[in-house]
Amino acid sequence: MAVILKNEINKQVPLNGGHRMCPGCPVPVIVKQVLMSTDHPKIVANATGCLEVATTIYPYTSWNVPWIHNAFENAGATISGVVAAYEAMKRSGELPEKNKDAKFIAFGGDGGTYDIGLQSLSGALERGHNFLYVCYDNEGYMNTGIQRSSATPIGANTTTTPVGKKSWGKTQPRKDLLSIVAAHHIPYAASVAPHDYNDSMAKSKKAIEVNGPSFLVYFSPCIPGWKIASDVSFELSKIAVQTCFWPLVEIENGEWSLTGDSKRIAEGKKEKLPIEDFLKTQGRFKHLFKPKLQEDVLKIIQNDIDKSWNFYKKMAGYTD
Amino acid sequence: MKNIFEITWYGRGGLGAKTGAILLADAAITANKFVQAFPEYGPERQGAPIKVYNRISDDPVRVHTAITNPDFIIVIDPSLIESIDFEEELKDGGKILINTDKTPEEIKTKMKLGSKDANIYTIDATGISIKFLGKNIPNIPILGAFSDITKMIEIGEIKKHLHEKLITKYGQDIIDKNIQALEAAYSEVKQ
Amino acid sequence: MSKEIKKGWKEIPIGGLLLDAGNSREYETGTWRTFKPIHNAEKCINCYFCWEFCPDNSILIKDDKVVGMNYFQCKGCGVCAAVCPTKAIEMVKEEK
Amino acid sequence: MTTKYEALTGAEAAALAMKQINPDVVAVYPITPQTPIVMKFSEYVANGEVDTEMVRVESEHSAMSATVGAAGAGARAMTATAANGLALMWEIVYIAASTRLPIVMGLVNRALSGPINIHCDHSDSMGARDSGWIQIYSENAQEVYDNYFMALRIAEHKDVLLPVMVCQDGFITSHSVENVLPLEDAQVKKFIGKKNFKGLLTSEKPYTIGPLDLQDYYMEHKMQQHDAMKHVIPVIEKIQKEYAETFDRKYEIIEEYRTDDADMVIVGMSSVMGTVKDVIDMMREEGIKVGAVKPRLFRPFPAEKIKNVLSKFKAIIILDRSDSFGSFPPLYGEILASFFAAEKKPYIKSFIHGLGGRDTNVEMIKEVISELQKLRDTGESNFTIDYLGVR
Repeated sequence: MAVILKNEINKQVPLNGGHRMCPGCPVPVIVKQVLMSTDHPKIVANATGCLEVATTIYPYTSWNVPWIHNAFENAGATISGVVAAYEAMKRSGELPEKNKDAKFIAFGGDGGTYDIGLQSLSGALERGHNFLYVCYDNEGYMNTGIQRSSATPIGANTTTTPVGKKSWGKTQPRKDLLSIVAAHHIPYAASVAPHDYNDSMAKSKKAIEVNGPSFLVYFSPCIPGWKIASDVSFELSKIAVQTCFWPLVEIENGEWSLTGDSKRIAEGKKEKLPIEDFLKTQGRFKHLFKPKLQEDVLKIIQNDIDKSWNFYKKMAGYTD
Repeated sequence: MKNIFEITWYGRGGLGAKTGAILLADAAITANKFVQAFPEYGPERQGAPIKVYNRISDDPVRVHTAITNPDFIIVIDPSLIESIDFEEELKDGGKILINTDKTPEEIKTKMKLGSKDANIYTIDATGISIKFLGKNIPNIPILGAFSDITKMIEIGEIKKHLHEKLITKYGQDIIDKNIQALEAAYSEVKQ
Repeated sequence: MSKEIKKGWKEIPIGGLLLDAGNSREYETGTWRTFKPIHNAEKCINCYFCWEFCPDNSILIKDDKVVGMNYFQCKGCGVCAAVCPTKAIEMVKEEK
Repeated sequence: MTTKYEALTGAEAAALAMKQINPDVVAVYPITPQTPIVMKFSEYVANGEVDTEMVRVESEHSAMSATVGAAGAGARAMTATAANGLALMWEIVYIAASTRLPIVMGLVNRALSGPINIHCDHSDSMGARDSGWIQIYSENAQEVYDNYFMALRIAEHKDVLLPVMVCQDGFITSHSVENVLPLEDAQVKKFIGKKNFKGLLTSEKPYTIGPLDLQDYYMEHKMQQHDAMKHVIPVIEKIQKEYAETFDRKYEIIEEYRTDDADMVIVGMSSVMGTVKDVIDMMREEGIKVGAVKPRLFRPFPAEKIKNVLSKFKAIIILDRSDSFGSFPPLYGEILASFFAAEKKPYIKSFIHGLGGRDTNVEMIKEVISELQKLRDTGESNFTIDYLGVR
């Protein structure tokens, strides 16, 4: 299903300009892709983080949809309460007609999702509320000044895993949140990269419209956190997929598949690029290349990427 | 507070003392009394010795303390007899009701009574329960015996209460059996 | 930056509630810019990639045609120029 | 009105009140000694006796978070907790108040670890006294029951819109069967009425709830909370009056017991005050002119009222069921502060009692009264703080 942008441009966007996100930050684009993927009325809950902070600095809000922020670690629980309220008010006949068809979407960064908010997310998924949780994964606690999270990739320089005489950055690989979420056996989960808006919006639409909890994890470059130029996020998004750093995965009712370039790579229709092509683009990995090439570390990272790529290929049925 | 009748139940966790105290409180309310029923809580699990308390009065009960000198002690599990300090616990002139097939005379020798002036009663609540209900639920016979001994709550009130409490959940047959057990106990108390 | 008259506690809704959806449209972020995108209508094929990927909702469209940028809010990130397949957007140094 | 007493524990009374309120959403996590509320309410849900959407969350943090989400969406939302559960939801307790959501929460008072202890004291709710919640303390199961309905009306009052904690003593009240006179469902429905607060996430225009509020507006929002608390006491008085007129059950913000001719009083909250009343009756028979004063409301603190009530006496002893290590115990401290500007001040002394469920018995209250007599006659122990019944 291709998205025809001409049909989108005259619709109201969910998030206005005038927010205080960094120039070039892809998160507002992610919000747009998710919320514009379907015409249902939408209610949004937002975990504390860049998106929440920068879009609602009192007395301004960028949001054109009903929106609630509660705290950092509880977007899953907060949206659970909202969904429950709607269910109850639907039954009591109190809910305005226009809200009857509403869909519920929670946004959180990787801090609020992989780490401090994982319990709340898991609880909400297990309880089966009808909502979509979107994690914009910028691979670190960027809102508080670029500290490592469990989503930070191995080798990255962060303020709590700084590169030093005895350190080459974070030494642990990323947590596989998608698999953790998939283990809840929810009807729909997927990983998404925002450069491929056709894939992103198709997945968003499915996720929002499916009956039951659903989940998207979005590749989301951070301009200051990754030490990149403000105009490269979407190009990086493409490279992340092509190096298999960010496989595009879809899990529908327990059936795993690959989509977009990931599918093409798995099927041998497209070349899998070496991880250096991804790492070289970002200041957070600069120490792996300068002052001297750290081949041993690069090897560790490539091995890690291959391991995870092989896992997803296997889950999607390409290998045994 | 002078007019509050205080009861301590001795039983084992999960084996009916708490339910017994609540039933007694329920029945007392049916008889227009003011009540309390509360267990002494600890982390114990099923089988551990526990104490449960009742207060019964004609006036509202306001006091919120543990009961240390009850007017009446109910021992629902006779295996606890030797571990209870009746001399320390019981109010002078107080009464003790024990679930046992023995007579008060027979059981008295095992009890730590010291010089305490106590009236001891026994009832084979377990036997009655098994006979009428087919299982060991000694609470109902204990209530019958309590009614007989204290005359605080008429047996008719207890019957009325049992009927109200059980009718929707269990039906007439179960109620009849419980009432038979209650009546049997009322006439089989040994002193 | 625009000077706003700040309201007192009796004049604002309780609980931090914001009633005016999307009112950040009134907040100027154009002052953040060091580079400025210039749209060239002649090169533009109206693919709307710039619209899709602009994080600040600053691509102006009229009658289904890209007509320029909302410089009141454009932060000058350059994404529009980067994603433009026909190089119809050029980033030039902001002069103020 | 029914005139038939039922034998209910404080927890069952709370659950029954919740059932009759029939809230839209209850999000709750079990913790001793609050569990019987959750279990009983779950039964009501299972039997279709309520229309409530019950969310069985995975922690207290999520309980309060979901309750905030639900109330924000426009639901009548309730929860219940105790001690460590309240501590875990702490952050969101503040958010509920500052977002001005009229949530009613049952709090079964229990000692806050450590060492871990499951029994009653007020360290949990007292820790939350500055969270912006209204706090009502209940002496017995009947008060618990009645307080729920009044709490709902107070929380949802247009001049208030603040969450309310209905506190009862863990085990002592929550697990003790007492006589409770329930109201008919229809009476409750009529008294609580339809909710009159807006559904913020179902509104005509999309609202933003919970924005980032920085140096330029944060104090204005705090001032609003500060001001809302000032409306609470008159609102409670009005609602208590209506409750008395409707159901013939009279409650006061500050309850006085045998104070008419007393020259000294014991001041305390919750279940211990029942015991205190009984002991006062005993002492009265010996001609000792002692009375009792029981604040039912701790937040907002009824300072002016308490000063007016207590300035009649020569000596007062405050019973606190929690400590404020390194400072004045909460109730004592508030009362001291209330008297700062008073011309006439009684002798005053503090006892901390009943921590971790330690039984505050008749003998201890007699000891307090004997201390009270000494205080009245000599003033020697004025401004001292002691533990009652500690070895």
